[in-house]
Amino acid sequence: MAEADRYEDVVRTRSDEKFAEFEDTGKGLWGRFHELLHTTPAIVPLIVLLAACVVFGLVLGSKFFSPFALTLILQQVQIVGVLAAAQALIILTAGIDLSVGAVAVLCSVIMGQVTFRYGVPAVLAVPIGLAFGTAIGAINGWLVSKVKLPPFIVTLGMWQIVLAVNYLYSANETIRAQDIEAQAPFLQFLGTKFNVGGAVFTLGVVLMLLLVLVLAYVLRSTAWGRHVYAVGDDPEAAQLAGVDRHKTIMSVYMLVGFICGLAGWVMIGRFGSVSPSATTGVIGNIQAITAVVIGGISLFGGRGSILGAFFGALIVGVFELGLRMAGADPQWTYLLIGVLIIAAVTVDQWIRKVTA
Amino acid sequence: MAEADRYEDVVRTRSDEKFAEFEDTGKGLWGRFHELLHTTPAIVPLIVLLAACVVFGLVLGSKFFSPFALTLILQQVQIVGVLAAAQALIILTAGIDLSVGAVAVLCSVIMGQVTFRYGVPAVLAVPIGLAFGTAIGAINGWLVSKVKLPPFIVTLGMWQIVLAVNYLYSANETIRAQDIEAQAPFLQFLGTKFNVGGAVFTLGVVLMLLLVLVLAYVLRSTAWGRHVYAVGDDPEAAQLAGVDRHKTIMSVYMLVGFICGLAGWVMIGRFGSVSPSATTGVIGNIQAITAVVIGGISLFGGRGSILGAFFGALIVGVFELGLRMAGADPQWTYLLIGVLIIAAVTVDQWIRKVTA
Amino acid sequence: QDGGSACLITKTDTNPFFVKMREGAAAKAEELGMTLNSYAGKVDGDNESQVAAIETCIANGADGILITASSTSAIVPSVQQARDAGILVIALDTPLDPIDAADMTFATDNFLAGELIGQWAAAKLGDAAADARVAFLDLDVSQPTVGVLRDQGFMQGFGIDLADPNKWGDEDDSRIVGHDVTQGNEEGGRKAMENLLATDPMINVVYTINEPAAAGAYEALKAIGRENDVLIVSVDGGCPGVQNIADGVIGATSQQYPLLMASKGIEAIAAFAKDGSKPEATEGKNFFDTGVKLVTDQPVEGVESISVEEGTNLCWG
Amino acid sequence: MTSPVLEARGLVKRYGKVTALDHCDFDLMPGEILAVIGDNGAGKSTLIKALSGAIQPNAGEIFLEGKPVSFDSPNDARGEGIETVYQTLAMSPALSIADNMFMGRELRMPGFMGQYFRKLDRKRMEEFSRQKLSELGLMTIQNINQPVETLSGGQRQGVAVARAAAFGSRVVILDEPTAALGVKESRRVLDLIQEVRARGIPIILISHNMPHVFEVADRVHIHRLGKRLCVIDPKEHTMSDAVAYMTGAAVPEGVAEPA
Amino acid sequence: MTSPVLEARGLVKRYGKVTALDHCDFDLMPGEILAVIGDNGAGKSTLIKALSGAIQPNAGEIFLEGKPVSFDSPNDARGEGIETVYQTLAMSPALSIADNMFMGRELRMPGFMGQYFRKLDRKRMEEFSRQKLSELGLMTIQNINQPVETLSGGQRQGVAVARAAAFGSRVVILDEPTAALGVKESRRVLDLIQEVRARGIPIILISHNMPHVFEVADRVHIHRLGKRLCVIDPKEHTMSDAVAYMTGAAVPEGVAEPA
Ligand SMILES: Nc1ncnc2c1ncn2[C@@H]1O[C@H](COP(=O)(O)OP(=O)(O)OP(=O)(O)O)[C@@H](O)[C@H]1O
Ligand SMILES: Nc1ncnc2c1ncn2[C@@H]1O[C@H](COP(=O)(O)OP(=O)(O)OP(=O)(O)O)[C@@H](O)[C@H]1O
Ligand SMILES: O[C@@H]1[C@@H](O)[C@H](O)OC[C@H]1O
Ligand SMILES: [Mg+2]
Ligand SMILES: [Mg+2]
Repeated sequence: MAEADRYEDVVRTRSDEKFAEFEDTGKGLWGRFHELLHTTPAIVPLIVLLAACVVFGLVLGSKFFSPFALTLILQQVQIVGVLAAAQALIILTAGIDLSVGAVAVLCSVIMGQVTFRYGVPAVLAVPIGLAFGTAIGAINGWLVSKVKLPPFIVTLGMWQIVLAVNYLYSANETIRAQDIEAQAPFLQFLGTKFNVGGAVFTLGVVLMLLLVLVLAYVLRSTAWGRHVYAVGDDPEAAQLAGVDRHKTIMSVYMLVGFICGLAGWVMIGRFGSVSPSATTGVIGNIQAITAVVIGGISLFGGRGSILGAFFGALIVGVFELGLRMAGADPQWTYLLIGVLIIAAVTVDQWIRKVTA
Repeated sequence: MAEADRYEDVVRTRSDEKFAEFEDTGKGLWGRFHELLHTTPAIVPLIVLLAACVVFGLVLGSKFFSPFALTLILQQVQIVGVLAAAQALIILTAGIDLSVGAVAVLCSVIMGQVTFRYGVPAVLAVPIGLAFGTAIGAINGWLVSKVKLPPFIVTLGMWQIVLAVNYLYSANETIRAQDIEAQAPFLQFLGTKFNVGGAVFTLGVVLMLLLVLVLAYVLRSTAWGRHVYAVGDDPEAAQLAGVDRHKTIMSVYMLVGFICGLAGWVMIGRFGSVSPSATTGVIGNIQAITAVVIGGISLFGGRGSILGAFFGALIVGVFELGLRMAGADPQWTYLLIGVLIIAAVTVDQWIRKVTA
Repeated sequence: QDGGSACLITKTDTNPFFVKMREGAAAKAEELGMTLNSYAGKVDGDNESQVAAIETCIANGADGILITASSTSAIVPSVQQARDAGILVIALDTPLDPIDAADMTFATDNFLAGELIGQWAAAKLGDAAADARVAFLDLDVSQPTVGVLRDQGFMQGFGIDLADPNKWGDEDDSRIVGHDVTQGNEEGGRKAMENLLATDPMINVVYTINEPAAAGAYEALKAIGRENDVLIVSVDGGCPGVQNIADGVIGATSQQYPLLMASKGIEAIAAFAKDGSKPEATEGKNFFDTGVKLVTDQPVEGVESISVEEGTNLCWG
Repeated sequence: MTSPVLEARGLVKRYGKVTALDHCDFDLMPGEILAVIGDNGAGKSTLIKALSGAIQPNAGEIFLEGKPVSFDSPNDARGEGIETVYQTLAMSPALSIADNMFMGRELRMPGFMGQYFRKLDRKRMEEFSRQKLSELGLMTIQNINQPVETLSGGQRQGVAVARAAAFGSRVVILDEPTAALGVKESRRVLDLIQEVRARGIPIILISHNMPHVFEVADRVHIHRLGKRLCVIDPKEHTMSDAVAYMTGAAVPEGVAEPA
Repeated sequence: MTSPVLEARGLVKRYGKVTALDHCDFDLMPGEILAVIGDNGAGKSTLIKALSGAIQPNAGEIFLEGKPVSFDSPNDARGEGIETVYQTLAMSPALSIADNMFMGRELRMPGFMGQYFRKLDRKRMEEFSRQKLSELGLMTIQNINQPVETLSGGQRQGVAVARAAAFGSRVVILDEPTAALGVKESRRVLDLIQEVRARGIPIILISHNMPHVFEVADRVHIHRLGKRLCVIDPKEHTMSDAVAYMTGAAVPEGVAEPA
């Protein structure tokens, strides 16, 4: 033992150091693919999605690969796609929102009733609906952030409240598509169709795509996005590190409420009518969560990308349409979708494992 | 600076040390209450439950405190209570089980069909149903533990699969109570009633109470119980510390499948008939999760007690019956239950805060 | 197969009613050499899944669609889209709003179904109907149309003022103990009955949305020993339901004929695929009425009914 | 005598049965390096958490440059220029090193993209982070975009220390900043501490490493059983004295400021 | 020369782009205290994780008393009597100290209750835990039923070390066991290490504390850039030598065993 040895002095003189460099194995295509996977995790659900398309294409032939069928998928997932984007935001903060579907339905009802019951012009009714959505989001956010209630409970309660309000307020009355078309076509604006080389798109689909891209950018490339991840990852640590947890959570829930409002507007565009008993109110939450989880976002928060959630929604959409087109009977369709959900995520896990 | 100072020697001679003792403030009743809260966290939902009873008692008078009403609550929560116990186990491991309700319904259908379609005696049909439940649990557990899929996805898929199988297998046919009573009364065994001073209990209720007590004991006082908590708390750490994560998770999911089978048996006792379209198949999962979360178990695993989950189920039961007795119409009841769920957890949070 | 292709879209497929409907359609399609694809909503009132199903049928190039609409008006634009694509659309069981949104309707009148059991219950009670205590076991808080039609039909038949006929729960007749929802199964039926009994143990008439709910209600009554002094009425006329009349569980039920609707529908599509001909409505009605009959073993004066034996011969489940 | 930058009187913090701070006083003088030493569980971390807004004490007062303050969150304290490295490091495991370094004070792109699209300037943030880490001698970090959870224990601590030193403007608090660091990296942190002091910023240093404490500290606050036992001048006391006081083997007499 | 208790040849572990172990060799001799030193991020923790089954290396072999072994989980290694304190401590935060100490090897009540109802013997477990902690000088722990998450950093580490020392039967591995410990507590851990060795159990000690390493180690494994650079005899080399080798300031010549 040499206690008086001034061993620390050895490191006093800084030698010219380099960052450690190790032998770089596994380059080439495979290596590049690895790297892509690590920088862009949404690639995994994308692969699953493409694989699903290929399989259904082989089974169903040209019927499935027709522009009609392919754009049909987009139209069929537009509502779930928008809700999944909203849900993804909440889940990234380690929350969960059971009220998304119900809020969307209520917002569509508000847009409709405000126009038809109170005679407000539709161009005003839409922002009013969106404002309502945002306000509900704010209440959820406040209960989660300030009162510190578990998001599951807050949004479970809100789900029931919103659904009940929705039925009570609308008196269960559907506003018919014909009436909307005649008197307030702006409510159906997002249903506007246009053609791109035989494929039919609606503005609702465009809105969904834009929304996903914008959110992907914001989450990746702005400070707010980083804070969302940090808060979801480890709220304590984020707070200690200087993130305003409350502000971040409030903004997420409010934005989500707003997006749900958009989803309500998309619903009017898609169905033409305004119906308080739309199923989205009841199962929209599970559908959105499913898309998010298939898309590789962790329910424990802080990990995953919104593009993944979008691909997740598409995966389910492709399965559903494909099985329906193949003529599977409904219960068999549910059964197979159950199997496929598990299979999709198994493949996802497997890809991640072999490329770890 | 005194580097040669052999300062560490100071501590070489061990002085006679005592555990640090600080001034012990806050004794008395309040202090004792604090301590109770910390050692028995289930006390908080219990307080909420009692408060709810008192409020409804005041509003509804003797009608609510009649033996009929009070035992009715137990009978109405028996299925959710059993499922909540199962769900609590899974959630303690940081999982979630969306398939509990569907598995319960399928098990009841299996018990019924095995008896009526294949002529197996009912005393054998029940164990067969329980075995099926356990097997489904084993599949869930295996997918979670070995394939490392998120429990949410595994059980979401399983939920759909089990529900579909349930409809396909039973061809949606109900086995009527009258037929069961005549030909296989053992299936209805848990519906057996007995009187204790005016209050009517069923064996199903007794089973639920026993189950909760046994699980509470096992979780608290056996090594397996500690492992369940450890795995839910931090699976990495638990594994590093020597817990067999796989064995623990498998055993939990299998036990849960078994308990779901019991819930199926309880259902036959309660409804007399065997019906594949029982609502429990669709919303049993959310009901059970709600009870668990209201009961103070963290969805992130490792924290909370099973007694809490039981009180959570009772809280919802009391609200539902109380509101219906007070004459609220179904839509308003639905809305108010949403409000009350949030309120119950707010009170819970508040009690925890003032007694922290 | 060259007999053309058809789609059957039901409200759900967890209800024996629709299972039978599908069996009827499948048998007929088989007989006529047609391809049949079946679709269903996920829960009662599920319009979205039905829209997606219609879109799929269009993509698949079906000749005709049979649909029991979950939302009679919300589905109309999609139906229009299908008809624009040259597909024959027939509404089964539930007329669309407006009824001519479909090429033809093969239906039961759900309001009438309710009215029959209402009349029966009133007649059965006689003078006691004036101070009856009535419980309503409905389908769901979202009040899907079938549920509203049957509930309001019952009130009409029983002599209760409907207030708004498009919803239940807004009536102020003091004989109404309350409404509760059942999801149309035994589980919901039992709980709803218990809840209403806790409000008023003297209930003596129970309207139920369908027979499983009725069976659940019966269990609740049995638990407190009142199964013999309460009248339960229901709708559907499935075989277990009819058997329950024989067993004294249900007093009377309105029977519908889903197999008939389905097979008629398939025949119509086959004809349309062959030569473009469309089906005709029943004389004097704007739809093809497949009929509703009251089944009971306690017939009453002034309300036409058939016996349990006849009901059993015609039943579908 | 000048007045303290940061001062606390009678802080109390209870956790259920446990009293972590028991009427504790504290003073940090301008421009000094104040070491805080004490047994495990003496309450050092609790003390600095109270000072930096991470916890709210049950009783007692805190003064910043003489004015009473009450921080509701670490953000409040940070707003006043108090930068802290917590013992638990406070990092977001799934985020990258650069993300963590700039958490809450991200750099935006210059010009249009930054102003209107609020785009982060990743390149600048990465360069800055890499530079700060090299200054600490953390040369084994191969990828600045690695998530923090994949760093070794010492690398992680290095990131936290680099962050605090780079951004602290009024007070820098370091809770055992070298615990997981290697010989070289620890040395660099000590240098860094002295550089920060040279910028005129006072530092609170919690450490169990006596030679380091006695090398850099101007004063040593000895914490025992939840309170300040005494403050000693490292030039007038030996390490043995300090250790004896803090472990209770000896009782300080005539110390600079009795508690 | 006797043969090693635990031996590794050519271990490789890659994490995506990062190579944490780069054909690393390792030898632990019977009854010795082997110190492993190296820069932050050199790969020390990865090495011992591979040895204890916590990770599976991409390549290379491990031998226990000459027989090739492959541990799929830490439990496998533990089954062979290899007890490890990981740098991250591996505790269940919400569980109590006693629960954590006995995790995976709980004591059951004697007699009927234990045999048929598998009831835990809490009292015995608590007493044992309390005793082990006092032996380490962790006297500030007021409540043995405190959840581990409420312990101070050092207290937590103390619990982990006490656990490993109490239960290790063939090899005890300690990854920076004194990093968060106070002067007194560190001292006790060093004593404890020597007591364990006296029981004939060899120990792997990772530490950045050179005086401690040179005080207790029989041999010093110097780790650099993912591999073993050399093994030195602390009696024949100074701390300065060791630090120079491990930081790359000097290259070892004629060392005991070149890598
Ligand atoms: N959240 C908490 N709940 C309960 N007790 C706590 C909590 N945090 C700290 N304590 C207790 O407070 C006391 C002081 O802890 P603190 O972390 O301040 O010690 P420390 O001096 O920083 O120790 P170390 O040198 O080991 O880091 C300890 O006994 C600890 O067990
Ligand atoms: N899970 C992981 N994913 C990616 N990289 C990792 C992972 N774990 C460790 N590394 C990297 O491997 C290298 C070696 O890490 P290791 O933890 O073994 O270092 P160490 O020698 O123990 O350092 P310290 O003294 O700081 O604890 C580091 O560069 C680290 O960033
Ligand atoms: O008859 C059917 C009924 O049983 C169900 O509940 O809803 C749809 C109906 O048409
Ligand atoms: Mg500390
Ligand atoms: Mg390490």
